[in-house]
Amino acid sequence: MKLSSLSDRDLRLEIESLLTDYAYVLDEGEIEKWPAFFTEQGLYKIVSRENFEKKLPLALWLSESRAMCEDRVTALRQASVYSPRVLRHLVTNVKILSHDGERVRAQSNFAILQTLLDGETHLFISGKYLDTIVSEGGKLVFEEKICVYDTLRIPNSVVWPV
Amino acid sequence: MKLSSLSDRDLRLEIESLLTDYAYVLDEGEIEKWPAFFTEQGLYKIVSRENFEKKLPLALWLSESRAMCEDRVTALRQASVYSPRVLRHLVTNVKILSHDGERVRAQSNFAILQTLLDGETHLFISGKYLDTIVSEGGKLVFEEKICVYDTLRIPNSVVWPV
Amino acid sequence: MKLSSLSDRDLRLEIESLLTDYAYVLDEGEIEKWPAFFTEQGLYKIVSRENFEKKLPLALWLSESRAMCEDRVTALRQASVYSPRVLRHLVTNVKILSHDGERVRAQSNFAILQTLLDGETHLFISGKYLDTIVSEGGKLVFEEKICVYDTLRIPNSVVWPV
Amino acid sequence: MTELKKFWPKEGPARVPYWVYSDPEVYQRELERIFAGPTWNYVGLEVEVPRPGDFKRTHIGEESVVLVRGKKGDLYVHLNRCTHRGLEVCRESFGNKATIQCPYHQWTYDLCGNLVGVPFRKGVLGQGGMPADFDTKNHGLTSLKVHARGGVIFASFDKNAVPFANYLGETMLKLFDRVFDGRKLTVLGYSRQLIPSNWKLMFENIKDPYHASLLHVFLVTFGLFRADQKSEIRMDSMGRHGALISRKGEQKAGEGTADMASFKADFKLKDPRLLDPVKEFPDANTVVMQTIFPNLIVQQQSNTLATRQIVPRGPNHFELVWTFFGYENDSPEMTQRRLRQANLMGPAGLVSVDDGEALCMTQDGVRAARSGAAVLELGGRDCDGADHMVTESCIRGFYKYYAEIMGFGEEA
Amino acid sequence: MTELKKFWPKEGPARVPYWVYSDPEVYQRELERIFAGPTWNYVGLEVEVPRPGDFKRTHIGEESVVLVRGKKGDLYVHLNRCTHRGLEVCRESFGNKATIQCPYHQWTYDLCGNLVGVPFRKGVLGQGGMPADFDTKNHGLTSLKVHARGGVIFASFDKNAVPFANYLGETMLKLFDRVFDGRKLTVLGYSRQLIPSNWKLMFENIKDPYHASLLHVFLVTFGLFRADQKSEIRMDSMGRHGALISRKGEQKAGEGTADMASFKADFKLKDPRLLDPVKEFPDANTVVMQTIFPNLIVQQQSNTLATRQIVPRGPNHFELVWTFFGYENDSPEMTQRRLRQANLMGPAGLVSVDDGEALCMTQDGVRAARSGAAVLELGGRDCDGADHMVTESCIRGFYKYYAEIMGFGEEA
Amino acid sequence: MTELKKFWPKEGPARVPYWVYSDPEVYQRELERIFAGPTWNYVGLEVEVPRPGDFKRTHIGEESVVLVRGKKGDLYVHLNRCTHRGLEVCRESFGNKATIQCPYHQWTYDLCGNLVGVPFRKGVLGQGGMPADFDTKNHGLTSLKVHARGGVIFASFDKNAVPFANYLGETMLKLFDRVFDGRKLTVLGYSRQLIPSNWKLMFENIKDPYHASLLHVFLVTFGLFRADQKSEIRMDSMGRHGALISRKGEQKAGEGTADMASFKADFKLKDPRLLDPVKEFPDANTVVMQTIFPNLIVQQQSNTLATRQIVPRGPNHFELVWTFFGYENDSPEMTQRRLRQANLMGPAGLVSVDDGEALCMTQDGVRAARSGAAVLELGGRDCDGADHMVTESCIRGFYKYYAEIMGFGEEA
Ligand code: FES
Ligand code: FES
Ligand code: FES
Ligand SMILES: [Fe+3]
Ligand SMILES: [Fe+3]
Ligand SMILES: [Fe+3]
Repeated sequence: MKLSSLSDRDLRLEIESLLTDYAYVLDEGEIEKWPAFFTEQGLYKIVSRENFEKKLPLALWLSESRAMCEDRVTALRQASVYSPRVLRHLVTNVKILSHDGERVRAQSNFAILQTLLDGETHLFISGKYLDTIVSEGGKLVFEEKICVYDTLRIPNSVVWPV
Repeated sequence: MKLSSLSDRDLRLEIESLLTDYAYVLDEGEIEKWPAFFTEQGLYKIVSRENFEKKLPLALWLSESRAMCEDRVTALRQASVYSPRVLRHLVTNVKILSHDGERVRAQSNFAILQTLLDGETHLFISGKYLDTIVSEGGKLVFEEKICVYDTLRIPNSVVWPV
Repeated sequence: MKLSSLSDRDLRLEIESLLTDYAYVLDEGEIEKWPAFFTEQGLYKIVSRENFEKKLPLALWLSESRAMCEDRVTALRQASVYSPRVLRHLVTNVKILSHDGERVRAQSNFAILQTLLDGETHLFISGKYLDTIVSEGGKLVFEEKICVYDTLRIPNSVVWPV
Repeated sequence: MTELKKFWPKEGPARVPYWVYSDPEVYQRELERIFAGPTWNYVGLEVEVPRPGDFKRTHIGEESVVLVRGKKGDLYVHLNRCTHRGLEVCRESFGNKATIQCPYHQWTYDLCGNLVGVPFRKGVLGQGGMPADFDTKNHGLTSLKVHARGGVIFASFDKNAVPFANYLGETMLKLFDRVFDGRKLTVLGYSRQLIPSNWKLMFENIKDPYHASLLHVFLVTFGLFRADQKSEIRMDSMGRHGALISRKGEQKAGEGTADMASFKADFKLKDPRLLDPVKEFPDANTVVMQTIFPNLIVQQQSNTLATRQIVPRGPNHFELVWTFFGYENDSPEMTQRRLRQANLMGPAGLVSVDDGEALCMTQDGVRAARSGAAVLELGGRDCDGADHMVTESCIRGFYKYYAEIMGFGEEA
Repeated sequence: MTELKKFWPKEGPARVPYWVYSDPEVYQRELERIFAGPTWNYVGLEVEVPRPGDFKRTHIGEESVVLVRGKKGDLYVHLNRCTHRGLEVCRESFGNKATIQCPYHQWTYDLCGNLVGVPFRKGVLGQGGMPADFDTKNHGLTSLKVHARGGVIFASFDKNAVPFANYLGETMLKLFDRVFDGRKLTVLGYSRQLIPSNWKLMFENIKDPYHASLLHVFLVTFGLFRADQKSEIRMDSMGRHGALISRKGEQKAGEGTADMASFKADFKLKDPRLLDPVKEFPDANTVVMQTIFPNLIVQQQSNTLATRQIVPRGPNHFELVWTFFGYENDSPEMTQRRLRQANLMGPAGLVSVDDGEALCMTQDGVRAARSGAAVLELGGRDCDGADHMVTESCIRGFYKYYAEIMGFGEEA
Repeated sequence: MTELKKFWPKEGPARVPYWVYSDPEVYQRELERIFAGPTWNYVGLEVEVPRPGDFKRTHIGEESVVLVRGKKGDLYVHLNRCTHRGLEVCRESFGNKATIQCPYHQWTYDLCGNLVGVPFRKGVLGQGGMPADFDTKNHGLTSLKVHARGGVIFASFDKNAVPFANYLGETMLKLFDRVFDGRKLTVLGYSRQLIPSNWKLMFENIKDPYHASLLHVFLVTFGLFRADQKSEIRMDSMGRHGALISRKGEQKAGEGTADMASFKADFKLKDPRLLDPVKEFPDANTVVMQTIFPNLIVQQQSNTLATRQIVPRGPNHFELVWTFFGYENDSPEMTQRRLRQANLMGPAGLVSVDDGEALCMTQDGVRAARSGAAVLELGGRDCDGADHMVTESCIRGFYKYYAEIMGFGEEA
């Protein structure tokens, strides 16, 4: 797919599909497929709205490369202790912020619902995705994905990627 | 509408419309229109993620035909006692899983918000729709609709279809 | 953009974009841009489902003109006292109800998540948008926007537009 | 009844100890002594239940009750609890019914609350049924004492409650009759909100003219309510009911505005229809906010009229139910004016939003307090009415009565 | 144990004071005297833990417990709490493990609950470790008394609990064995719901034949359970366990249906497969609903079989866990029939939805009550079984026993 | 103050009775005796309020307080409660103000907390106003005792609190000064989470070297903290403060790793930048985790530095506020290193997630317990420091002091 050949509307539809595919692997627990959504040097950050607005650099999680995402996956599978949980992403309000022939900047809203051991479903966190997207090998990937979350008081832990 | 003539993207757009129409009749309380979303032998099931993953056959509700859906509607209107409630479906993340010329398999995420007598709106249940869609008489209908819900501990009762 | 030249599907996509842009200014706190989403004589109302169904005329908020929206903005910026809050709109299930060459009537579902000072994110209110949309100067605007909310017992105050 | 070891500060009503706002045992006593006590509680308007069989579900304290119009047009307020096994019988906000039937076992009550139907009372096929001495007369719905005046309906759990007119007292009655003057009312709509504060803070707020000139930029700026305007504070003899009365002035700086940081001389409305009041009451007053103990506020702010009903929901929350109304003979323009001015009031109101926030901030401020008290000294320490609004006497009056009815002794 | 000053009304079990449904101290005493007392609590089915090492996490009262199949096929129920620092060890609903290991410091227990591993017990590099007198024997998991019958597993916190057969009594045991007759069971699936009412209202509901003929239009209309059908009420000698037994009749009006407003003669199913019961038990009964104190309901409604486990969650909520099952030798058609008939039951069941709502409405009705009591006089005031279903005796029996085990004296 | 009839087990600090984690009355006493008692509570860093008028809103116990930089650079911590009617005055996390003004009636305080403005104090047009004897001096904000050291600010509700240096004691002070050595700090960012456990479990966790070698696969695997490394446990003389000190070893099996099931020899990082520590402190220690009673943890884990502030939210929850920081003269590479290593810590941290889960599981394990106690016997039953980490002495020290300050007698 060539970004330059797409109309704005088609671009939005493609990005919606990308975001759906992205959320799908997280909701389905297929986390091993998650790093492939990034470019090799892709930047992935989960940042609180507070730090984001104050321009403080701290992230809840920072990947500076696809490899760092892969390390996160390995850690989640082999090194972390946590109770079972089920996530459900609602990704809406996708908006193209800007684009040239090379890359698109898009924003979208997310709400993640979480169901823990007790079986109750709660609103876990909400926020916006700020994405920079490029086309690589015919598919769209994130060159940068900043997840800015509203939920300053996080309910316990953010175990899985956002 | 011929499924075989639709591009993937158009298919997604059509299915989004179908899901919107489907949720619309439930949110508006026009439940009499609900059975028409299924083929005559259409299968409709509400299944917990627990049973789904364990491959246990029990459904919260099972319709093996459009007629069974109609029976549910009649029961709701004439035979069931329940307090007034308002539903609000948020259906997002529509993804085509597979399709041939005949039928499409699609998945989407749902969250149902419920407002009871006290006027507070709560997240009621969330989950995913696993749909098999065919075209009948020029419109899309469900040959199979499996609602897999995350919310193992259901807040009281599931009165209306999901 | 000419409404009359758009197919149903394109219309839905355009309205989705409009609703995304609308929610964007509210989520980002760019409330000064909000009145421009209405025609000069545009009608904007936030109405409870209770009043709406009983056909009682009271609105939680009523703008009979773009100017009245602007007055609301001025009041919010200069005259009102309220604690900081962050909103997150989830707008889904966009459905064209009717249209002629001049105007489109569309419905969509909304859920607004709110994060207050304590940093917890709550479902604030949900409901449906009932919009009448026209094209003015090449862009879509609301001739009428009725926000019918389900949440009869509002959690404290509705400070920002819905 | 638990024994409450709570004592009022020795400064009397010039202090309000913070525990009144969040102590759960104090709250339980309020439900018992105030809402279920010898008080008259607002339940609705006659026009909400115009025809026989019409009903409205509402709350007094935390108890669910049903207001019903009887066959002959008479009014009843029943406890919304089946006498069989306690089910909340009525589960709709409004409706019309010939009888009141509980869904669980279909015990049926007539509109007056008498038990008139008990399925299988005589048994089935000669077996079972109620005992011979079961007397339906002993199992009717609990009915409250009811009083209607000027189209407004009140109820009391206490059969010995003093007559409503005496309860209000002459001064308050006159102000009440000013709005509810016999003209038929029209409901324009409802708003309902859950405010995260103790219910008494709502009463304080409406009895508090001090804040209006300072908190509400909108009121101050447009001269709708301001400390330098002609105004009065009135109370009944016990201090429990009160009224703030004021006359609109111009949007200009006056003496006193020096203290009013809220005054924004350059704020002009782009659509002036929002503020287009017309005089409609015989007197010159443009605002009369009346508080009727323990659960009603009657609001006349220019041409926007509303009852605000207070439903406590635990010590830290209350529900506020706004019923906006007009008069049956209002012209369409007048109705539209009322609806427009309603933009100032309610959960999204340009003015009321400030109050909702102030109440929330107050509760947040006092909730964790292990000691301390609010200070009410503006205008002195008395509990008398005044011909100005630079006083907190109306709040002091409220707490003087409150401490009495709650039976709080004074600190040693 | 707090001192509870609660007294039962002098009318005895013909009254249930409303405070039993929402008082937090009463609830605490229930957890102590009932769920952790000399009772047998349902924990699961043998078929849920078929192989050694299989476990299931569940709850008795509010305590988390783990049902485990030992190496030799024996059954254990352990308190799900690490004896080191209290962590809830097992955090999965089902699984298989060779040992039970706590993640925090990896104390390890064998399937019988013995502490078999304590990391660093001997120290590291000669430093630290557990004291010489630390004896792992004193730190095993707390294990409950266990009894299995007919493939159903019960546990008791009380080592002195009477044998299960005595606990049930002859009559109840026979009914229990009717369904759990030794055939191997198959789990068809689970449903879980949180019902916003006190847990005892669930028991009342199942012990209450009165409502079935009135509330459940579906049951009445299709003759599945109706007051004019042949039926029985049975109890154990103490009144704590009970059973409602009934035989399906025709969908036609009978004597008694006059009282049954719920009967809808013209309601026909478009897809009749939903109601296609076949006889499968030796006797002619088509419905047997058995309640086993304090946390189990055994449901046989036509061909839909389920255990319903009650987990209290505070005074105002309980969790209801439905385990639908069949028999291993069921034909595919029979399985499908059970699954179809399950449409009547569970959180979305055509019949059960009514009950969930009735329970919620009852809790809403009684929660704010400061006094009063439910009235249980149908069929008299005794606590005996009956050969009809026009009686509330089974509920009275329950509360007679309840007042005893809770130690409530009688009102003066 | 309610009378608490709670007694500590006779085994002393080798046992922690489960009621300390969930009893609401115990919790109330903690708020009174600990957080509002003679303790020094962390409120922030000097660099968070660098200029006059800068403020930060935070909490001590459940009380909202404001840290303010005065005109002359001095520091204040005020109770965030208007002395008029109790409103929580400051509603932003950070900001800058010339004065502190309450929105409700605009009482105004200077930065030192003095009441300097009371609108309408003299009345309006000669009417109303405050009584002549109203003295603003009596109505300033409640100010706490404040102490800053090394750029870190503490406050105490108790005017008689011992000086901070004495409070910490020599050993702890030295460790504190090691990180806060006078260099100016830079805030890198905040993380905030609500952990569903009692606040004391957080302290236990950080005083517990036992779990680190077992729970944290990541730490163990990469040799960041492991039982077989050189390490120390240090406490102040009363046991309330503590420190775990350790030196990084290699990622290889050692003696002791036999017990460490968590060691994963084959886990290699694909992007090794995550673990690229450089030595930056004079000593050889690579980890120092210090707990300062009652609400602060100072974290130095390789190059990631943070304060963790504990805010209790009822017995079953606490908020944990992480402030990650560096030094002003850090190179960009060092800053990036700190940010990268922050991936191990915080609500999504590779290591901290384990702790959040362990705390949650512990609370779930003990909440329903009606009796029982945690067992703390690793390393003996004393409360002394040690030159290894195979001991729970640091937790025992904490509970020894806790039982004292809470006034719990011993079980008979
Ligand atoms: S509870 Fe109302 S009829 Fe039985
Ligand atoms: S708490 Fe279980 S091993 Fe320590
Ligand atoms: S409450 Fe702060 S000024 Fe009145
Ligand atoms: Fe006000
Ligand atoms: Fe039933
Ligand atoms: Fe740890």
